[in-house]
Amino acid sequence: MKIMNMVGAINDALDIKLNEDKNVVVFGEDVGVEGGVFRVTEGLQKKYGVDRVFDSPLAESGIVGTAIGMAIAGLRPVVEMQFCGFIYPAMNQIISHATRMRNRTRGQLETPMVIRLPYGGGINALEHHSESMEAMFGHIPGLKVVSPSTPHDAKGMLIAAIESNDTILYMEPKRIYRAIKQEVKTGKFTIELGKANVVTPGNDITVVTFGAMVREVQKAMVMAKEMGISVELIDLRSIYPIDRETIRNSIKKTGRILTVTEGPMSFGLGAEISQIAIEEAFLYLEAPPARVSGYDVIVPLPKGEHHYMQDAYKILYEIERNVKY
Amino acid sequence: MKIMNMVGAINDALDIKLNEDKNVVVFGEDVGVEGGVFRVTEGLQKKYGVDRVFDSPLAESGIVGTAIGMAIAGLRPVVEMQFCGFIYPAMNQIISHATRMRNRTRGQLETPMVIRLPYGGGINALEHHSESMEAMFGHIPGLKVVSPSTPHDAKGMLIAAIESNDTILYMEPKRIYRAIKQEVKTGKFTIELGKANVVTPGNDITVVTFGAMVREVQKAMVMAKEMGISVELIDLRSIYPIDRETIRNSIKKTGRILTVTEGPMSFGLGAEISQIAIEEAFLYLEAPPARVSGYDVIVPLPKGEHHYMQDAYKILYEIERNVKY
Amino acid sequence: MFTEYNPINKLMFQVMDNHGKIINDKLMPEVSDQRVVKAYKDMLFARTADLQIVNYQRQGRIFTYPPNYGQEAISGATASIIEEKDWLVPAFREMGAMLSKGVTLKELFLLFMGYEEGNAYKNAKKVLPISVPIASQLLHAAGIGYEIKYNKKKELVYAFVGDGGTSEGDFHEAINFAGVWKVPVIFIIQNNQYGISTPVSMQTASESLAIKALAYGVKGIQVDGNDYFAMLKVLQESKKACENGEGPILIEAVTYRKGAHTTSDDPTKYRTKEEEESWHKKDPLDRLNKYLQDKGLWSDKEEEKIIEQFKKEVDRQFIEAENFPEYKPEEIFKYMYSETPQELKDQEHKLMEFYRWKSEKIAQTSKK
Amino acid sequence: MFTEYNPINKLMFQVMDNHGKIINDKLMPEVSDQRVVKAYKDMLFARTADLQIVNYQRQGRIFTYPPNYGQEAISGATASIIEEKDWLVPAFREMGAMLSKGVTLKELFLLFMGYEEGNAYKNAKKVLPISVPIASQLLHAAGIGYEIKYNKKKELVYAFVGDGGTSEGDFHEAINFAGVWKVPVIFIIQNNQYGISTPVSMQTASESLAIKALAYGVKGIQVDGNDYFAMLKVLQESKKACENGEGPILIEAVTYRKGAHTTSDDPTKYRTKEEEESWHKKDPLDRLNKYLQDKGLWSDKEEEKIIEQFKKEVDRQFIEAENFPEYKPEEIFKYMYSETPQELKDQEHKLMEFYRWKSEKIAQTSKK
Ligand SMILES: Cc1ncc(C[n+]2csc(CCOP(=O)(O)OP(=O)(O)O)c2C)c(N)n1
Ligand SMILES: Cc1ncc(C[n+]2csc(CCOP(=O)(O)OP(=O)(O)O)c2C)c(N)n1
Ligand SMILES: [Mg+2]
Ligand SMILES: [Mg+2]
Repeated sequence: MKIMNMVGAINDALDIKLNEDKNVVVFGEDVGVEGGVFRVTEGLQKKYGVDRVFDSPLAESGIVGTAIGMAIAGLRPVVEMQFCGFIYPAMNQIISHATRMRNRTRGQLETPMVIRLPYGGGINALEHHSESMEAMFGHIPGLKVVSPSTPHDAKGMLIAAIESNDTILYMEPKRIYRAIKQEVKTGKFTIELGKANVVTPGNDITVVTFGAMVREVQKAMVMAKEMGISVELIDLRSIYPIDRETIRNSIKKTGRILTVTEGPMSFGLGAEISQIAIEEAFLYLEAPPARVSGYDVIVPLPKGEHHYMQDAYKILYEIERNVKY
Repeated sequence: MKIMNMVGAINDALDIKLNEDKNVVVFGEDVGVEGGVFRVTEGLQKKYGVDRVFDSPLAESGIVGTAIGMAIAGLRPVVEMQFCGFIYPAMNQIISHATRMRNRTRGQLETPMVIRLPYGGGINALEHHSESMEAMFGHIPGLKVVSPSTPHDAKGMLIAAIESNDTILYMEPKRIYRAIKQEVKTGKFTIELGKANVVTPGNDITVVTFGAMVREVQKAMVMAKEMGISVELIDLRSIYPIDRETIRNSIKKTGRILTVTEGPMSFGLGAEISQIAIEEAFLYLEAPPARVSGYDVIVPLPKGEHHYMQDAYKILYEIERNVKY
Repeated sequence: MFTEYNPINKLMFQVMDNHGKIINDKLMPEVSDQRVVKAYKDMLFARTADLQIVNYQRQGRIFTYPPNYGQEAISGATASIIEEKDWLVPAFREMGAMLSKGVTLKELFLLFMGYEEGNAYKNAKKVLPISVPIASQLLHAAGIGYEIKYNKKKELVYAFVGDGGTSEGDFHEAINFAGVWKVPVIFIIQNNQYGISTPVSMQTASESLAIKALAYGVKGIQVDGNDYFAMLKVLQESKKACENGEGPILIEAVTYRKGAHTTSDDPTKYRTKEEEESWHKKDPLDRLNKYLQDKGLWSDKEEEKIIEQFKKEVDRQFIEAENFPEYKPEEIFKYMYSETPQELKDQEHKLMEFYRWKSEKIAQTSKK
Repeated sequence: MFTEYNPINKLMFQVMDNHGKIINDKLMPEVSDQRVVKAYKDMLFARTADLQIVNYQRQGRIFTYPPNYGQEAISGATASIIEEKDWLVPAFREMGAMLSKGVTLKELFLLFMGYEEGNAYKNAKKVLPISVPIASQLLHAAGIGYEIKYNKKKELVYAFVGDGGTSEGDFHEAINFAGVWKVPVIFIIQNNQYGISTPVSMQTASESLAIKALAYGVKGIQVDGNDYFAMLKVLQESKKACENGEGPILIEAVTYRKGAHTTSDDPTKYRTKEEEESWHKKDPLDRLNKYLQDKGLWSDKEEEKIIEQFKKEVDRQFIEAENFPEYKPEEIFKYMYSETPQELKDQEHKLMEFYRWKSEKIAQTSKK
């Protein structure tokens, strides 16, 4: 056990896999000498050399596209997109190739690779640095989309992602990169991708969320408790595929469900979870499945971001409305 | 009035706007000399000259990106993405600029432009030529996403789109480009974007869809009628924003709702419509809002496509299940 | 060669004239007569197949197909040099090169008939499937090149793109990455003068496509792509350069698409008869045929005979493809992930339930 | 000039040496002494502002900020030539050029303090906002160029990108489109040697960035970007060429980012002291200062005095920005569409309801 924050835990996971498997390579913009703009890859180039941990030219399609080639040839690339807002030049490579090569060739070729994507708001950043577009990625067939909410999960999930033979989008809640410290097991362990985590059991309402919003929901839960509301908190961990079973079981118990996300509302994760709720447990529902999310707007610059974000109060507001329904 | 198919109606709309407004320019891959691979822009270059209707280099980011510049400078570009599967190189320009310029500059700059996107399956095409990713686009703040289902709508909606000061993704159901002929008003008329169309009133269940699926639902409705089920068919026309009012009113009448789409299921349009249904009319619902859609897989090549597609039977199956619920 | 033919000198590398005469013996590639005859036959096979497929398409037995007709020397020369250890990263007009790597015609037929199995090359290793999104495959080639260098292997990558493809951002990023990494990738632009209906003059204002090499600090050369010997010589030199760590290389192979873009295209809309005729004179098969006949290595009689054989072989493989088993519903789910997640199992289950319901429904209806 | 300095000749255009001495009088741009003094003052203003902003940032009064420090001559020369009718398409290190178009320092402050109003230039026309997604703005410049040509206007576009930005696909597509369309756009690469921590040698293997012009058949030139006169001369010639329909032009301005990438960056991680010092000798302000002092057009005393004034002015505008009105909730919805759709009105309404509930809630809680 060692006390770590999320940056340290991700670094540790990379370190373990780089050490264990010569096929693992880590590259992207400024991940080498600099150790990444968030220092997530710090020290790895020194330890494993410039062939294995290196800076790429500034071109996201290039990064993902060459990673696909490497993966086809047998490597296990772990690439970084510097910020959530800069992944779009790589969309064609992700949608048209990384997620299709196996299906296209009936299993002859595979693209085992991880795309690390620091995402989300709350860090007083410039435009394009605060987005949370998990729903867009969840809609891409062939992609797995995961996101940890604690240092422990970050480590176990990243190791599992690197060992997976699929293409994994690993979304890192940069807002809590250093905010949470926790004891994390030393050495290698994995957390199964695709399974949600019931963080706190409860009886009155199920709240589904992931990543940085877990902490916000927990703050809201403190206030809800004072009001006598018992919340069951589910950390999805995996945005695609979604763990229906855990959601079903929870609703059957609570009869109510609320999804909390940072991204734009329409066509977001909230709608998908609500749909799953009605598909799996319609007759158990005592109130309409609800969503707290961003609005259908551009994430505002820092001075306006609080209007957009989902803080403890906004979550509590919806919990209260739903429970009173 | 003139009998037209959808290709003719779109061509007519472009013709009218090119004729009326010198700021309108039409460009994209092979839209000039060739008149587009679907012949949608046929004859327009001859009529309006190579400055106004022209072939671009083969580069989708380039097409959308330069259109943004033109629009900022005062033109009204109408660009074509040759097939739905080839829009992804342009995602960065769409998400990062076309949909943001007004908000970014607090209204100082605008990007009035139309991106024409032939979409959807059922045409025995190669990979990447059959996709229907409306949900992905609907999730992009600042974008308007529309799709016609008849020649008449195609014309009126395209003229409205070209006259709008927003960036509009105009999704063309290429499968029915030539399948439906209809009397269409000659001369200029517009159809308000953002409003759904109740194609057929009914009492037992509301079916929401758009584009090429309208016709499939109509086929299912014939069979449903024989079974004594009265379907209210809503053609969304606008995928973003969604016309909540029409949906609300319909559910209040029928108590049941089913969404039919071609795209992948998870994070699709179906979930969003279901969420709207429960937000707007939870207490009126007699069955869980349901969805018929593609699966979370790559659209299969022609020989397997029927397994993926939503034909009249698949729609009827869900109608029956929902009504019997 | 790369110094003399540096694209800034605006020279096109040529070995054989339009009549099959060798212009300069010193430029001839090292290649046995036997190998040349084989290459000619392979090119002839590709052409025979091509023309026949266009017929199948007219008969409605195959969907859209992009013919190679007129561009066979580029694939032919690649086939003459590529080895088992090497990678082939095709665009979609490299039939000859693909066949040489062990892809079968039947597989190509399957693809264009609408089966993904057409991309599952059973006897071919190190061939990527045909790439539909233009130019995107070049980045995969650069990545494979990285793996080769990383593992100090003695492999090469042959990667293809069209003239139209040079306009895409991925073209730029691929050659740039490959240039920075100095990986053994030979990028071959098949400049067939058009991207569908768009002439190369509307793709770029650059003097040539080869000159784009300078933007990436890599060796570049323009070559007559309808001249089998020139093409082979350039590939031989490129291979040597890559083996010396001087890769990547960018080759512009000048050629002409004699047929339509695909079977759904009509080139008379955008090309003149004169232009087409002027290129007929440079036909890669005619030129090599004349060369071989002059040397007594080939005859019209042999040609006639072999074309008949080829036609039968093409037909045989086509019919085999036509008899491919039915496409089962489970196949659309099966290859999405390394292990199918519950979500997809549920969706598959639902589809199967629907099919059961549907056959009952149809049975009921027909009873009435 | 473009023939002599064709990038294949590997020459960098220079007019003034590191000591402010003119190397060759014939190369001097046409510019009055008065204009040069103004340019110097503007560059000094930009530098003063830059250094001061870094301080504000340390005090926590502004968020991440990318300084221009060391690159002022490029913007300075652009400011000297750009006219009201012309367009400016910045990347994000062109403060001087932006101010010259009428953007205010206050607006730039607002942006980096976190208000979109910082992009709503009230007194500046034909300036695009700072572009965050690297290289994407170049396509807008090409599109604006198309509009200018289409409407036969006498305007020009000055578009900027960094050395790192040349690796993006959009760089390629932008210059290629502009080349095919032959539009009046001057693309200026600020080659400040790094993209964050990545040196230009890891961005591309090309001999220079200017040579990339050849890939698009456009005029290209490499210029000492720390030499105000060289930069101005190149821009003057580029302008003439564009006016003659010979655009677009690609300029590589060689310079150095003396400061950090942004206020959250630490360049000592990836740069040596020696390297930094070698570039200090080429500082664009020092060089122009020496030139002006030699000519008796400037003095240390004037400099001291004016810096004091500048500091006050910077402070004044900064404090004005700090007093900008509170960011209201409705502002996040208001500019999304030309007319706000019902969906967004509903969302705004919900936000307002939440705020009402929240203040009640807090009031209740504090009562307890
Ligand atoms: C990204 C992308 N955009 C558009 C298309 C549609 N398309 C298919 S082939 C083609 C032209 C390709 O031209 P070129 O690269 O010269 O290859 P050629 O067909 O001449 O062999 C186009 C535009 C595509 N397949 N991919
Ligand atoms: C598409 C994109 N990818 C990554 C980033 C993050 N980023 C911001 S500045 C920068 C480096 C830019 O380098 P260069 O173009 O040389 O400009 P400079 O900062 O040196 O002025 C990077 C990678 C971004 N803003 N946009
Ligand atoms: Mg071509
Ligand atoms: Mg730089």
